[in-house]
Parts: sequence; structure tokens; C-alpha cells
Amino acid sequence: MSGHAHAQGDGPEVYFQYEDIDQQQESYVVGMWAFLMTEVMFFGALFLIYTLYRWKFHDTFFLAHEQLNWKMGGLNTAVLLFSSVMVAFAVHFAQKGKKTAQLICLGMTLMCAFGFLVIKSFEYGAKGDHKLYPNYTFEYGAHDKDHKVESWWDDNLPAFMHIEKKEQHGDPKNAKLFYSIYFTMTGLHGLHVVIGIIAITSLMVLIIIKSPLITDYVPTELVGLYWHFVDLVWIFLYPLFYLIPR
Amino acid sequence: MAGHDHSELTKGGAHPHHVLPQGMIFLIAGGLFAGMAATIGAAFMIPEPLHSNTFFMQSLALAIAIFKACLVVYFYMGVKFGTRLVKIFAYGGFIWFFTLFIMMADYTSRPMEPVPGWETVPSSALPRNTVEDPE
Amino acid sequence: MSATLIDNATAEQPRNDRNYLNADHTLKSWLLTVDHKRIGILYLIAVTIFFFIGAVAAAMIRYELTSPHGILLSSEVYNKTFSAHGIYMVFQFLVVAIPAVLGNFLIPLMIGARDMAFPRLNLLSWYMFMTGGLLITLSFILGGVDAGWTFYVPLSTLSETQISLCLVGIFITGFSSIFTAVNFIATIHKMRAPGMTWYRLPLYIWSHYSTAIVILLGTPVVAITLFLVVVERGFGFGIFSPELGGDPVLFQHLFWFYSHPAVYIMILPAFGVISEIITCFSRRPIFGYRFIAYSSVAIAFLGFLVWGHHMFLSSQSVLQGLIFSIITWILAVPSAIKVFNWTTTMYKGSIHFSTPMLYALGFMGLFLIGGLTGLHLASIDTDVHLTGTYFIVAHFHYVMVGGTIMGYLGGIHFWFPKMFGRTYSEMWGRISAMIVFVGFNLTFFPQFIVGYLGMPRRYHYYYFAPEWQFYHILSTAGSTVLGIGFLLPGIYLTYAIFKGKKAGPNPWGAKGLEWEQAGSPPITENFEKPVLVLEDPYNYNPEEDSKMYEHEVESADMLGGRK
Amino acid sequence: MGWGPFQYGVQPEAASAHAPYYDALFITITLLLLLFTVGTVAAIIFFVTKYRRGTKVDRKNVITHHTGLELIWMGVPLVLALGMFAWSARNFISVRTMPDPAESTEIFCIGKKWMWHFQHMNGVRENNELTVVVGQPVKITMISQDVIHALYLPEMRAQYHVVPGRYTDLQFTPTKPGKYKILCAMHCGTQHSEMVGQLYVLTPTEYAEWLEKGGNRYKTKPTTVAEAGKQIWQEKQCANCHTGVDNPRAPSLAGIFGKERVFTDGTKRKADRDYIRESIKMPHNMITKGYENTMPVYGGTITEPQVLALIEYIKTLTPSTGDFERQDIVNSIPGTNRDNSNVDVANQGQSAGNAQFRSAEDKR
Repeated sequence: MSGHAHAQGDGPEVYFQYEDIDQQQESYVVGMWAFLMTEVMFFGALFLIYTLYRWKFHDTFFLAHEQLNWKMGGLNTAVLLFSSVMVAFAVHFAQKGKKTAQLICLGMTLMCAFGFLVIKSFEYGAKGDHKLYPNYTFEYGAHDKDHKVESWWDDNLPAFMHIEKKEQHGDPKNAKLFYSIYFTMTGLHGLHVVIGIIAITSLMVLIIIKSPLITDYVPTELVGLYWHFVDLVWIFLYPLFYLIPR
Repeated sequence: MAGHDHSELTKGGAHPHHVLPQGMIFLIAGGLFAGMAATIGAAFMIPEPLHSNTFFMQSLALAIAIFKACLVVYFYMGVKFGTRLVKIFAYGGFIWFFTLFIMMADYTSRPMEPVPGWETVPSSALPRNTVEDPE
Repeated sequence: MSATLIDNATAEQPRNDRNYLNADHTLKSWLLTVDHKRIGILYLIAVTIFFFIGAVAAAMIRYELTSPHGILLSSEVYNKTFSAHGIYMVFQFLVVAIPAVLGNFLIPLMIGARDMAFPRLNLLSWYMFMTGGLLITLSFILGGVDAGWTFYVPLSTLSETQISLCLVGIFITGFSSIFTAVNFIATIHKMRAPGMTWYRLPLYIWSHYSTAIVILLGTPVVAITLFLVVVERGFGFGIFSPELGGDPVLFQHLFWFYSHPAVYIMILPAFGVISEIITCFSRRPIFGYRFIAYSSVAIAFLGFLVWGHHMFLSSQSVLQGLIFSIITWILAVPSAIKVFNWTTTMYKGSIHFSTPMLYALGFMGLFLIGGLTGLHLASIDTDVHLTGTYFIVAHFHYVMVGGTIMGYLGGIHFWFPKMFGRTYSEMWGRISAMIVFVGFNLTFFPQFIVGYLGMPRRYHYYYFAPEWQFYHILSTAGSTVLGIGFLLPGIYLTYAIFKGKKAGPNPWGAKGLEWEQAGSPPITENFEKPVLVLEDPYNYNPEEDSKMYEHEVESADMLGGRK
Repeated sequence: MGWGPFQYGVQPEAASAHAPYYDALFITITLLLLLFTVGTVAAIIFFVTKYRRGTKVDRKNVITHHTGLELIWMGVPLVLALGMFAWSARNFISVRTMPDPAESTEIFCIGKKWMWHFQHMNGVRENNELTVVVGQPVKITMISQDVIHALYLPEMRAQYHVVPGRYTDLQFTPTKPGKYKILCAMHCGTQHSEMVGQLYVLTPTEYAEWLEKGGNRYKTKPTTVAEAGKQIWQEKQCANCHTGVDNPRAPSLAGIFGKERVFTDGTKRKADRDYIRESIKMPHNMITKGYENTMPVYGGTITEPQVLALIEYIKTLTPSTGDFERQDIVNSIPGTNRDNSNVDVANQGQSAGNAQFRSAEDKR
């Protein structure tokens, strides 16, 4: 076929439907951005729900948010920001063609992602132990002032991560709404982190086995775009859930 | 067979059109961590008259978040260096997000319903449909 | 009238018999294909199956409603039946039918590309579509869903039927359409042949581009909304739960934020198909190309800002209702532009009454009625009495069946020779087009009246108002005719796939890359030679075309003895 | 079995004050529809006949665009559309403007799977039947116990959704005595199509007779809603804090209805039904300026009919009546203990299971 620009040798492969490498790379980036538009709307609906209920039940949301551990959230923010920087470096090295450095950066990202999930599991576990998981086990404001909540997850935190436990105030029903939104949004974000882990791992494996699928920097850039988006969501989730002003 | 958008791209071959330099990556990273510190700092260290002003505190937190988001989108995600098409899609997605907030207009305007007359008569609880007062 | 099919001698015949259909014959080569044309055929098979499942449910509903007391089903089963009808038809047929079957097949052909931008993603979306369809089917096998296709909370969160499974299926189908839309957008933006500028694109591409944008921006919202219902049912969270202070009306807002644009996802591609068919069989450049193209974009844009007209009475605020009402009225304008432009396109044309043209003419009549009865519902006051009644049912069936399905059938008939390289029986095609038109009107027109009389939709019994029975019997009779109209193409088209007469590359004498530069059926790479586009679309000459048929008219005049 | 147009009209009976206005608008839009459909279809038929292939007509100089024409057929529908919008908006606003309570009958409606429950101000309660007097505006205040319903009165051209968790309202003025349909127009589950009832519009004389008999099914004159509310007020010991005048513990509720309330966060809200309901069920959400959050949450212990009754009673309070001594708890509250209203089931556990609460007596 005329117009089939199959690159020979070490150059990146151009798939048969494309004319040249520029068209191919552009298409992939545009496709990824189109998908990210979808993701924006996906989380957008949740942010709308959050805004509405926060506006309607501001006081209870403030009181309920005091049960969240802002230190752990902050640590997670730092972890994700760092991973985002690492991904930026991975794309940088991929563009420069430095495979080893790229793999190291991707590895760091992967570790950050797992770190994020571990910290998250401590948070979720502590919420479960405090009976703040918003299903039938939910019990809000049911404890006395002196009643110490036994929490395996809290006890196993390092000392600097502890925060003073506050008394549970506010309407238990609206607080349950708060935790429903909290668990849905952070849970979906966590799901995106898991998908990101799968994507990064596959990318690394494909690079290591020198798969013909990875011939240039574009796959790394696409994974990078996705991971930056995951970071982006957390940038908004952190102040909206952990640092609600009175 | 390349589309006409193709003309925007000058360089050919496998080389990317723009590589974010390492110094820039560090700079942005610095900005992001500073933003994070600012968020936490603002939440705890703003002095009292402002601290209990929900609107101010929330706007501040969101402003910092938007600043961080802009750094990520603009530089790390490469929108600044992308083609016009990428810019349209990136901005379009974030702008369209706000159409969802038309829904808030419903909730904020519900108290404006035209339901007059409740104040004029102190009690509507008295039986009105009595035999003595048919009309 | 076999002369309708011209063997256009000027068009290029493929040198050999190689084409995408006979490139490989194994089942594996079909199931793992990345060829957009084969994926289009896979979708064709899938949506046909889902369509017939939905149609069986519809037949059951119609049969049940012939008596005010019901005949066969219990209320519970009846509710599950209409839910099945709605869910299969909306999510598994209407939303995907034209974009996934005809869009997949034609977009690369029309813009002169060798394939979609992301062929593997394309295959993945077919598999996701099938997974979603199977989960939905499974949910109906395991007991069914009784909340209707709208899944309003708290009904859907309290229901004890298989709603979670069904919603997961719809969620997956939703992401399948998102991936298809990503593919369309990247393809249309980046894969156009040299010389194929935006204003040389067929209007079909414009409408699919608008559709893809709507899918991208709308579908995730409904996906997350339905996901929240699953979370509420499965994990006991309560985001829409009124018991916790949540607002069930918020669900409706979010649901219709997608589901109203979804109506345009269904109808816009049909507009594209009709634009192609009308120009081809009028043998005339389309009238007002730019207005039709931009009206597609305007519909896509405005279509996002009118979702609240489904909720005028749902305790939404009056102010919000009025805003949505006025935008809905304005939205009538771009649809009107299209119809007027199509009509004017026939002026000074050379009209061929081929099967696709009959469908297109039927489409215009039905869409007019369907669209204009939309005004009764856009008008916020008349909506008070009509919403939630059979008037609504009739209105959206006029738009969805009279619009989308007529467009889909017209498109299938139009591009059938391109897809399979064979022609079908023109006589049977015309007969079935007539039957569909008549049956359709008989089915749904009485529903306007019974709706105005006050029959709420989704009612199983109406023993308290036996005067409605007359209209229901008419409607059921019509649906029988309509059913035959849908079965007939299934039969003669299937026959034609295997035994039909061989078609040349351009049996209709149509313009467009897919007709002029690709074989019927096309080869796997679509075009034998590199494509270069030099002229505007629809470059027909009605005068020359008409001259070829003058003898036909003369002989007909002599036979009929007319002046 | 009826035979449609031969026996009944193709138009539903118009029995409310709004119905003629409604029908005028409906018919106008229908005529517009006919105008456009007939016009376009005629043009199509004319073109396809005249320009069918082979006919010897002028096909030269095919025009492919004409901006003036486009602007005309954009402009005319646009102007028509805006005009029709203005008309319908005016109608809608008038139909959504609730009548003056001094001149209207107020009725409470509670929708639940699958029945309509109506409660008159004079205490008469009706199930799936509603009796109103001709010529007097009716305002129905509605709430749902479970899922969303829609109260639909086709002959009155009136419909509105009945939503759980919030009061919605609906008004109409019956103009013709007779028996009409009450329907549920929002799919609400298995017996959706049996959630129907009758609307009786009676002449004043008939209505008086009907009232005399205690709404046909109560032997004794029933307790009014406000009286029932008073009993709840006493039972819940509201007067322990809410006395006739403001005290340090709680604000007085005398004459509160319709007044602007200022809250601790500085926001203001008019004390309407929804506000009072929320303040009873979730008092901490809106704390009046100058008071502490001390009021217990009644959300889980009070039913919707009880809240309704309480609100009605609060409306009757004056500084002197509000300030009464604590009384012994009144155990029997006629008219409220018949309902096993379970709107607030969240505190009992999983909502999904508990809301399927339909008791045997409610099943028709």
C-alpha cells in the first residue's frame, strides 16, 4: 500500500492507519484528553453533590469532618504530589530516551501509589473502628465523652500522625450523608489509583520486555496524563474533606 | 493523509515537540509543595476574625487548589505546549464541568417560590368549610 | 424499477475479489478483528438481537394493555416488562444503533482514512458493550428490574429486584460508548484525508462529531449517578436518601443531565443519515450546508442545557423551570432549520423513490410530528397535564422510533450494498417501508389522544376508565403491523446478504468517498489508492440525472393516459 | 367497554378554573403544530411530485444556500417560540401561585405505596378519596412516605410530584360538581396503576351534608388537626422550653409562622412549614440567634402526620395559649396512632429493608 509509512529498524512504529508518526502521536494525545474530559465530568457530578450537601448541611459537615485525620490526608497529598513529580520526570526521561532513569521514576511512582493506598487503608480502617462507615454499622455521636474508641488502626499509627479525638457532634443523619460522600469520592479516587497502578505496572513490564508496543514516549505520556489527573482530583479532595472551615 | 492540523507541527520524526526541562519540573514541584503547605497553614494559622469567615476560608482553600491544579494541567500535563486542539479539549472539559452547577440554581431559588398569603391570616388551621360559611 | 440501481461505469471496480468480508473466514478473525468495518458488522448483529428482545417486551406490553384489567401478566411482571423494554431499547439499541453500526463502518470511509484512530479500543468497546448487554440480560434472567429505565430514587434504592446488576451492566455499556466517542473524535480530528477540510465533510460526519461530544460530556455523569445507586443499594451508603437529608430530586437532575442529551445522541446521527439520503436521492447539493452542520453543533450544545424540562413538576423551583422551558423552546429552532433545509433540498432536484428515500421521507413526516408535540411538553404549563402520561410516551416514540429507527433503517438500506456488496429486493424494501410508516402511525397516534385524556404511563390496569380501551386496541393493532414492518427487513436483508444480486461499487450513483473511491464491499484498508479530496460534498447535477429517466416518465404517461 | 371517540370526547373534561386557560394554550400549540406539519408535508409532496426524476421541469441554477431564507425560518419559529413561552410561563406561574389561605381549603396529602391519604383541616381523613366543595380554591400540601409519587388530577389539569422529605403543594379550583379521577403519574412500584382514587366535587349543600355525617365514615366529629397537634405538643412537653414569651432556654413560638428568623450564622429564613418541620426533626441545623443548641432531635421519634399536626398547632399559638403549665402526658392521640409512618427508619438500620413496611391494613 502506498502511504504506509512503516518505519524500519529502531524508529517508532507507525500503525497502518496513520500516515506518519506525528499524526499518530497527536491522535493518541487528543484521544487521551477526550477521555480526561469524560473523567472531569465523572468526578464533576460528585463535586456537585458535595457542594450541594455541604451548602445545605454546612454545620454538620464541619462537625463531622473533625473526625477525619487531616495529618494522614496531608501525608497522602504529599505522597501523591511527589508521585506526580516522578511521573513528570518519567515522561521527561522517556522523551529523552533514557530508559533506566524512566524506569526508576516509574518505580518511584508505583511505590508512592502503594504508599497512598496503605495510608488510605489506615484511614478507612480507623473510620470503620470508630463506626463511621456509613452503612448499618454507622453510629455517630453515640459515645460518651470519656468513652475511648478502641481502634487497632489508630493504635498502630506513628505518634506524630495522631490527632486529638473530638467528640462527635451534629446530626447523625447528615453526618452519615457526609461519610457517604466521603467514602464514595475517596473510594472512587482510590479506584483510579488502583487503575493507575495497573497502567504503570503494565507500562514498566512492557518497557522491560522491550515490547514492540512501546516504541516511543507516547505511552508513558498517556499514563502520565492519567496519573496527573488522579493527582488533580486529590488536590481538590484534600481541602474539601479534611480542612472544612467552620 | 494527514489532516490539515498537521501543518501546526513543524518537526517530524519520533522526537517530541516539547520536552519539559528538569529545572522546570523541580520548580513546579516546589510550587506544588508550597501550595500544599499553604493549604494546611491557612486552615490552622489564619487569625480569628477571618478564620471563622467560612466564605473567605473556603475561597482561599479553593484558590490554592486551583492554583496547584493549574500548575499540574498547564506544565506537567503539557497543555501549555500542546497543540490548539489539545488546549480546546483540556479547557473545554474543565469549563463544561461548571454547567453541572446550573443545578445549584434550583436549590438556591426554591425559597423564592410564589407562595404568598401565609402571613396575612395568622391561622389556617381553623376549619373553614363549615356549614355556616359555604363560600 | 430496477433501473434505480445503476452500475456506475466510471467508478473503480476492485481489481480482484479481495474485500474485508472474505479477507479471512475464521470465527477468530471476526472476534479479534480490529477492522472498523467488521466491528460495525459485529455491532449490527448485537444491536439487532437486543432490538428484538426489546421488541418482544413491547409486544407483551401492547398485548397486556388491550384489556383494562390486564390479560396475562401480574403487575410485577408487567413492570419488569416495560423496564426491560426501556432498558434494552434505550441503552442497548438506540444510543448505540447508528453511531456504533453505521458510524463505525462509515466514518473512516467517509473521511478517507484506513481505519479508526484506535482500532483496538474500538474492539474493546464492542466487548464492553456485549458485557454490559449480558449483565443486563442476566439481571432479567435472575428476576428482572421493576424501576423503569429511569431508575428514579428512592424507588430504585428500595426495590428488591436485580437493579444493582442491571445498573452495573448499563455502567459498562456507558463506558463502551465513551470509548467509541473518544475514537470518533480522534478519528475525525486527525485522520481526515488531504483536502478533506471541515466544510468538505459529509454532514453525516458533522452529526457524528456532535454526538461524540455529547457522549463524552454526558455519559460519565449518568454513569456516576447510577453507580451511586449501586453504592446505596450494595454498601448501604445514602447519598440520595431522603432519610438522611439527601434529595431524591438531585438524582433526577443528574440523571437527566445525561439522559436528555442522550435523546440527541440518538437522534443526531439519524439527522446525519437523512442528510446523506436526501441529497443522494434528490441528486442535488444539499441546501444550507453550513446551517445544517452548525445546527447539529447547536443542538449538541443547547441539548445540554434543557434537562430540567423533564422535571417541571418534580418540585424543582419555578424559576429554574422557566429557564429550562425557554431554552427548550429555543432548541426547537435548530431542529426546524434541519427540516426546512431538507425540504428545500428537494426543490429542483431529481427525486428517486428508492427504499432509503422512502424511509427518509417517512422520517421527515414523523419527526415533524414528534418534534412539534415536543412543544406541548416544552411549554411549561401544558406540560403539567401531559407529563407522565401516554402523551409523553407517544411523543418520544415519534422521535425515537419515527426518527432514530426510521433513520437507522434508511441508513442500513442505503449502505447495505456498501456493507455486503449485494443488493436487496427493491420491491420488498418499499413495501416494508410503507408498512413501517402505516403501522407506526397506527401504534402511536392513538397514544397522543389517550395521553391527553389522562392515562398515566406505566399503568398496568385502567379499569377505572374503560373509555381508553378503544385507543389501546388501535395501538396494539398498529403495533402488530409495525412488528411485521420490522420483521420483513430482517428477512429479506438476511436473504440478500447471502443470495442478493452483486452490487457495483456505487449502485445508487451517489457522491462521497465511500461510494466513489472504495469498492463494495471495501477492502480491509478501505481504499486502493491514496485519497485526495478536491471538491465539496454532494456535488450532484440534477439536470443531467433527470435526463436519463425522461423516457421512463414518458412511457408512464402514455400508459396512465395522463396529459 | 367504551368505544373511544364515539362515546366520549377526545378531550378530558375541564372541571377546574384553570382548565379552560390550559386548553386554550394546548389547542393553540396543536394548531401551530398542524400549521407547520401540513405546510412542510405539503411542500415535500409538491417537490417530490414535481421534481421526481425524468419530469421535464426547470432544474437549472440550483441554489445551495440562501442566508435570507435561513434567517426567515430561524426567526419566525424563534419569535413564535418566545411568544408561546411567555404565554405558557404566565399560565404556569398562576397555576403555581398558591391561593390565599383565607379563601381556600387546605388539605394535606400523604402519598405512600400504594394509596393516597388525605386529611382535611377539620380533621376528616379520607383514603383514596378526596371531597372538596365546588368553587373554592383547594390547596393540597403533599409529602410522601416512601418513594416519589405524583398527584395527578386530569380533569383539573393539575399535577405535582409528591416527594419524600419535603412538602410540595398543588392548587386548583373545581368549577363543576362531579366525580373525577385521582391518579399517580409517577411510577412507584408494583401496584402503581392501582394508586388511583376519586375526587368528589360537591355543591355547598351536598358538602354540608357530607360534613354533617363526619365525612361519611366517622361517627363523631373528628379532632381537628390543630387539636391533634396540641396533644402532641403536650405529649412531647414542648412547653417546657417554648413558652409564651422568649426565655433564655428557647424562643417563643407564638406567632412565629411566616416571620423571618435569624440564625447564629447570620443567615435568615422565613418560618414556613418546611422550616418548622426541619426545626422539629433536625433542630441543630438552624439555631436561632442568641440560643444554644439544646433542643433534642425529634427526627427519629415523630411521624409525618404528627409533624403536620404540630405545625398547625404552632400556627394557632399566641403568647397566652403558648404559656401553659406542663400537663400529664396524653397517651391516646386520635388520628395519629393509626399510621405506622416509617419515614425515619434510618436510625433503625438499613433503609432498604425497613422501608418495605406496608402493613396489612394499608393494603387495599
